[in-house]
Amino acid sequence: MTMMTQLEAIRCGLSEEMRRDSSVFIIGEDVGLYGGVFGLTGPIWKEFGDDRVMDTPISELTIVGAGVGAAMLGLRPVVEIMFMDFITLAMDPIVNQAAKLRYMTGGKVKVPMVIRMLSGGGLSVSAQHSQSIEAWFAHIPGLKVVAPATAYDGKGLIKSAIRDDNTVIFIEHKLLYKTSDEVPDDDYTVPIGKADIKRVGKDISLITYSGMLPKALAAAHELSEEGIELEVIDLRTLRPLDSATIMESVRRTGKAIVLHEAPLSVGIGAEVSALIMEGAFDYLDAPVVRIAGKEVPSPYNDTLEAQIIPTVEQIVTAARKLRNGM
Amino acid sequence: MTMMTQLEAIRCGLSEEMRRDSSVFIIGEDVGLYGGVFGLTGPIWKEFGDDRVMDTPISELTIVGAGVGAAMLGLRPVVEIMFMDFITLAMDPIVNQAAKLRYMTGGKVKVPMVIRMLSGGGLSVSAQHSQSIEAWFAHIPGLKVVAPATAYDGKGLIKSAIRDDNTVIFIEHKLLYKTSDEVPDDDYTVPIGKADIKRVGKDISLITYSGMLPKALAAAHELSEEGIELEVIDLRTLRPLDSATIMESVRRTGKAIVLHEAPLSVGIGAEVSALIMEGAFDYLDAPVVRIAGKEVPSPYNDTLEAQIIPTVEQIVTAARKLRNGM
Amino acid sequence: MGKKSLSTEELVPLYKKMLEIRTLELLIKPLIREGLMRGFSHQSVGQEGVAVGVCSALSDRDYITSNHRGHGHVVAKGADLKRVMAELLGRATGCCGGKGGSMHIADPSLGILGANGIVGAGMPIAVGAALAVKKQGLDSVVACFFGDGAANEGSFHESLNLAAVWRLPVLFICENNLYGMSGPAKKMLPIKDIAIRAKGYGMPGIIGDGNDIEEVHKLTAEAIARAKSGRGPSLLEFKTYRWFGHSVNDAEAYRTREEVEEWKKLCPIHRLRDKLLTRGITQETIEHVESEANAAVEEALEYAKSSPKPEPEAAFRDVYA
Amino acid sequence: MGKKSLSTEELVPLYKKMLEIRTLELLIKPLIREGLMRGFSHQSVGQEGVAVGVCSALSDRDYITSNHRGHGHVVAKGADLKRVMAELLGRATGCCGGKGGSMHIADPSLGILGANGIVGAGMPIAVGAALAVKKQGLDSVVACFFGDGAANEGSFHESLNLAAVWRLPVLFICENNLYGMSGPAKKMLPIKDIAIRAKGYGMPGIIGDGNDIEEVHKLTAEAIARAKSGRGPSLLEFKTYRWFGHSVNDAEAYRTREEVEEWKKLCPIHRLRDKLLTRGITQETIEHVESEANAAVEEALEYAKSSPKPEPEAAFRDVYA
Ligand SMILES: Cc1ncc(C[n+]2csc(CCOP(=O)(O)OP(=O)(O)O)c2C)c(N)n1
Ligand SMILES: Cc1ncc(C[n+]2csc(CCOP(=O)(O)OP(=O)(O)O)c2C)c(N)n1
Ligand SMILES: [Mg+2]
Ligand SMILES: [Mg+2]
Repeated sequence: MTMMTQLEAIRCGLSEEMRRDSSVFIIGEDVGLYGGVFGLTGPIWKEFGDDRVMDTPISELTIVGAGVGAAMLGLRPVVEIMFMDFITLAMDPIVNQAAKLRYMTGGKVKVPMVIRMLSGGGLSVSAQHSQSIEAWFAHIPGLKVVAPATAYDGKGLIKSAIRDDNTVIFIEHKLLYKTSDEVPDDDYTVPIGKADIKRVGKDISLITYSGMLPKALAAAHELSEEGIELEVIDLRTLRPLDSATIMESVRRTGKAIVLHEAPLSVGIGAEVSALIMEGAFDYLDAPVVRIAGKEVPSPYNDTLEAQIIPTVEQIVTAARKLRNGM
Repeated sequence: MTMMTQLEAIRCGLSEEMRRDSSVFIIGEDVGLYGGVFGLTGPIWKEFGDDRVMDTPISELTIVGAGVGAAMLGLRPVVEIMFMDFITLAMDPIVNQAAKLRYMTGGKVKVPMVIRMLSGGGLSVSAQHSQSIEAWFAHIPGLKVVAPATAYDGKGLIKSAIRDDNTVIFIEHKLLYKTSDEVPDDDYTVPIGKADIKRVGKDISLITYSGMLPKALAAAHELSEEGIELEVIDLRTLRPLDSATIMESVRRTGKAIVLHEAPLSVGIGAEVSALIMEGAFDYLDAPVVRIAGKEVPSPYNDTLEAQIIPTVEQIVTAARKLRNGM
Repeated sequence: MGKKSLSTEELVPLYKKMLEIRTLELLIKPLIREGLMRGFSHQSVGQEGVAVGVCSALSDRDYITSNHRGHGHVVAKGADLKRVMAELLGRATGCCGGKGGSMHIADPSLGILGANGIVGAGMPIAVGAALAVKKQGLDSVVACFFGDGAANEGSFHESLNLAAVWRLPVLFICENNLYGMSGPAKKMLPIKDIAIRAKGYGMPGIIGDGNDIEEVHKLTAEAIARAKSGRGPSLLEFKTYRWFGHSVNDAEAYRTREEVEEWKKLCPIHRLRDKLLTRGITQETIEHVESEANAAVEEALEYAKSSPKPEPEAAFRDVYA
Repeated sequence: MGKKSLSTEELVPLYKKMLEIRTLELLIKPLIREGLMRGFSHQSVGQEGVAVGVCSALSDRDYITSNHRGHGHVVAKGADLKRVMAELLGRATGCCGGKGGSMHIADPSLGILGANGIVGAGMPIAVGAALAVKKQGLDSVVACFFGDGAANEGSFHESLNLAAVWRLPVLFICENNLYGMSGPAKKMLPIKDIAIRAKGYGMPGIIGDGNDIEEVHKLTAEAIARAKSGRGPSLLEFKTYRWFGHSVNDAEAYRTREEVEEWKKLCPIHRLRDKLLTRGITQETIEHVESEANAAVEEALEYAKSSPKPEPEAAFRDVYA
């Protein structure tokens, strides 16, 4: 086991897979010599060079589309799209091509591609560099979507994503890059489609993922001191959702909070709430509570930005209310 | 009142607005002389000519982006994107520009643009011409999203959309174009943000929109003969959702079905179900039921396609079960 | 490859291929009318010279990406007529099991990476395939078919640029049939020849008569030689014409009957037929080939009609690998 | 407009404008270090000649769209230094009320349609603005600033094509500073000059020395005259260089110190200063202008620092009109 940051862990997973399988390569803007906006791919480029870590022109549509073509011919591209907001330029190759080619060809092809992108706010980088639009991808049959919240899961999931024969959207969060935890030294994977209970608790199930996990755990810690035990479920995979883990927990606790940074309406939280409605209605003591980002673009000013991202306090308050049956 | 098809009604609304306001113009591929894929804009072009009904090169990104620029300078572009599937190429100008410009500039600009697009299956036009991805837009603060299901609503909503000072995504459904109903001869609008009870009923609230409305009404008719009275709510607007109308109905009936053609996961149905959970939990006799498109791309073969789109039978069965408390 | 012109004997099977495509395309409208085919379908009648000319220069190891008007491309690249026809009829025996239909015919085992319903979408895929070819050191090229209308999509620009900077073995084959759906190239582009755009990517921009299969073959073979020797992509613009409407419902208000008739005189099939006769191929051989082509399509149609429809559960398969 | 070269007297305020931009840009790093500024910010030091040269040829009725490296563009177009600075500091008095920040400065009342965080996104917007200009019969042009990196986005291609076919009054101003974020233009483009691409859109492609403000002004004025007389858009490529890293955190491994030093010798500000002195502007005048520019930025900074932060509720305003 080694203590490392999530950024290091994802890098480590990428490097190991590239060593293991020569068909894996990284393609994206400024991923090579520059090393990626947050330096993630730099050391990988140093090890593997220009052929395996390919700097591209600024052409998101064609970078992803080229990933599709390369994957159809048997390679395993890992496409980096820098900020998730830029994926708006490359939805066609993802949604109309990668997600559908297997189906449209009656199973004749597969598109084993990973698309990495950075989501989330908290760095005052304004409305076009702070979005969390994972809900779009989670809505599309043919895609898988993962969003690890820890270093351990980051490494384990990037490996699974690369080894998966389908297109996997791999969502990283700016603020998680610097968080650290223990990562095994030898090869391991985290299965796609499996949620993880990050803290066991008997009172309330708190279902979250990605950038909100640290806040969920902080809230759980605080609440524990008042005798309220949150069970913190980290979804890790957003498509397919691990409904079994959610249901087992909620049936036990009878209360649930769903938490994410993306705006409320038609977000992942809606799906989780609806699933609980369908799978654990009779066990619920109270309606599932959704806590989510506010329905506004991300503002630049940090005080303003703090208004729109869920806080530990909000979680604590919501949990207290739930517990008190209000 | 005149009986007309939805296609005629939308055309009529567009023409009237163009007569009323010279800043309104249509821009898109093959909208002029060709008249649009289903002939909707042809007669408008005949009346207004090339200057007001503008044929563009095949450049979705820039057609929508140009709409943003024109709207910022005070015009009211109505952009046509033909099949909704193609909007994957123009998500940036919608989501990063149109939806955010007002906010990013602290209220300095507005982007009064309408983007029309055709959704839905049922014509065997396969995976890249049959999608219903309204959920994406309904997730984005700064946008409004409407999806009329009748001729009356089509005309009334296109007028409201054009007069709205925000960017409005206007979703039409291939199979609704030929359906007819009575449309007033004089100027009227249907407000954005207001759902409509298309059939009053006391037993179960069925919440739906767009292409599924006719099936909902057919099911309601069938069920009525067995003594089950469905209340059919047509959302009409998907962002902002008319939560008040939904809640009032569900609190009355205690039972709800949400129905749409788009795939289940993270669809509009999830949001509606979650809203009901939050706003009418104590009134619910049973969990809200979601009926939605299957989690697969649209297949070409019509027998296969029929497998994936919700049927009247499915609705009837679900309603019976709900009523019988199963 | 390498060899740039075809012998008269080699032209005969190409004549047959063009006939097969035309015969198949001529069935589309009746099949739709009879309700045997559904959905959108775009016929390539008049453009057979490009499809067959280009593919005649390709080897089995080479790849193509196609567009919405793809029947000709895939048949020219070797797709089995029976399985293509079965796909058009949505049958289980179709090359996509009835799930793709006209706009999505693919057979990667034959190098056919797929028709595409999204204008321009095949171009980035072709670039990626060429990247894979280069990375794996394969002796292959990728020919990417698209129309004049598609030349205005952002994907065109990004793809040509990326292919050029990485010197990938791609041939960008623009079938300039003068119109998009209805938009005339002369109104939708500010230049006369799309090939001019090649300058912006530092690659050769070559213009050819798309209705002259020998010219198409020769220019394609040259571009292939260039690509295979590592000198990178080319943009080939073949002037051609679609005889029919954009799809089955098209009033064709955007063009005159005279224009259509003028182009019909330039029929790539008749032109090859005349050449073959001039060069000593006998009338009998020609007629034999014609009846063979007819029979092949006829047989394919019979095969398709008698093929089973997919079982309903097939709708739920092949979403994930 | 119309007049294509500037008198020496007219150059003096441009000298001042360039100095204001540079002085403002030099504050960015310290402000970030002090925690007064946040987020991403891209400085345009070294490129002032393009921003000020282009905008000096524009009138109040004209529009610009800008990109992520937009401080220079907006100040050159007349944005109030105080309100720009306040925006950088996220204050309520900022031109976007503190909600936009460095990448989103806009002031439509001054014709500034906005900086943009999405590379290439300003181009379609510029085309649409020009369409509105044409439709409304305004006597305006739209100048659209973008970089060499943006010239590889699909939006570039589609926008130039659309502007060309509709002969819209747009100037596509490419600031070729040799690099994207790190990607060297010579590796990311297969051609030496981006202006070559203009051929593909049948529009003039003009190359100018971006560090020579007189040349920038003159070429821009010519393109404006062309646009206003209905002859359509132009692509202007100005060669220039950014002295600093792409953004504040940039190891600049992709270029040499020597290269940077060479370009610093071509400083657009020093070059204009030398010219002014040669042409008889006194040292005193120059120094006076310099101190005025300094004072203006100083004052703007004071204004910004003493301005109130937005009240928290402002986060929930301005989503919808
Ligand atoms: C992205 C996208 N935009 C629009 C369409 C609708 N459409 C289908 S074919 C076509 C015209 C294509 O013209 P061209 O590329 O010249 O090919 P041709 O039809 O002439 O063979 C259009 C506009 C589409 N399928 N995809
Ligand atoms: C669509 C998109 N892709 C990538 C980025 C990240 N990015 C910001 S600036 C930049 C480089 C732009 O280069 P260029 O256009 O030459 O402008 P310069 O920075 O040199 O002024 C990149 C890649 C972005 N903001 N938007
Ligand atoms: Mg064409
Ligand atoms: Mg640059």
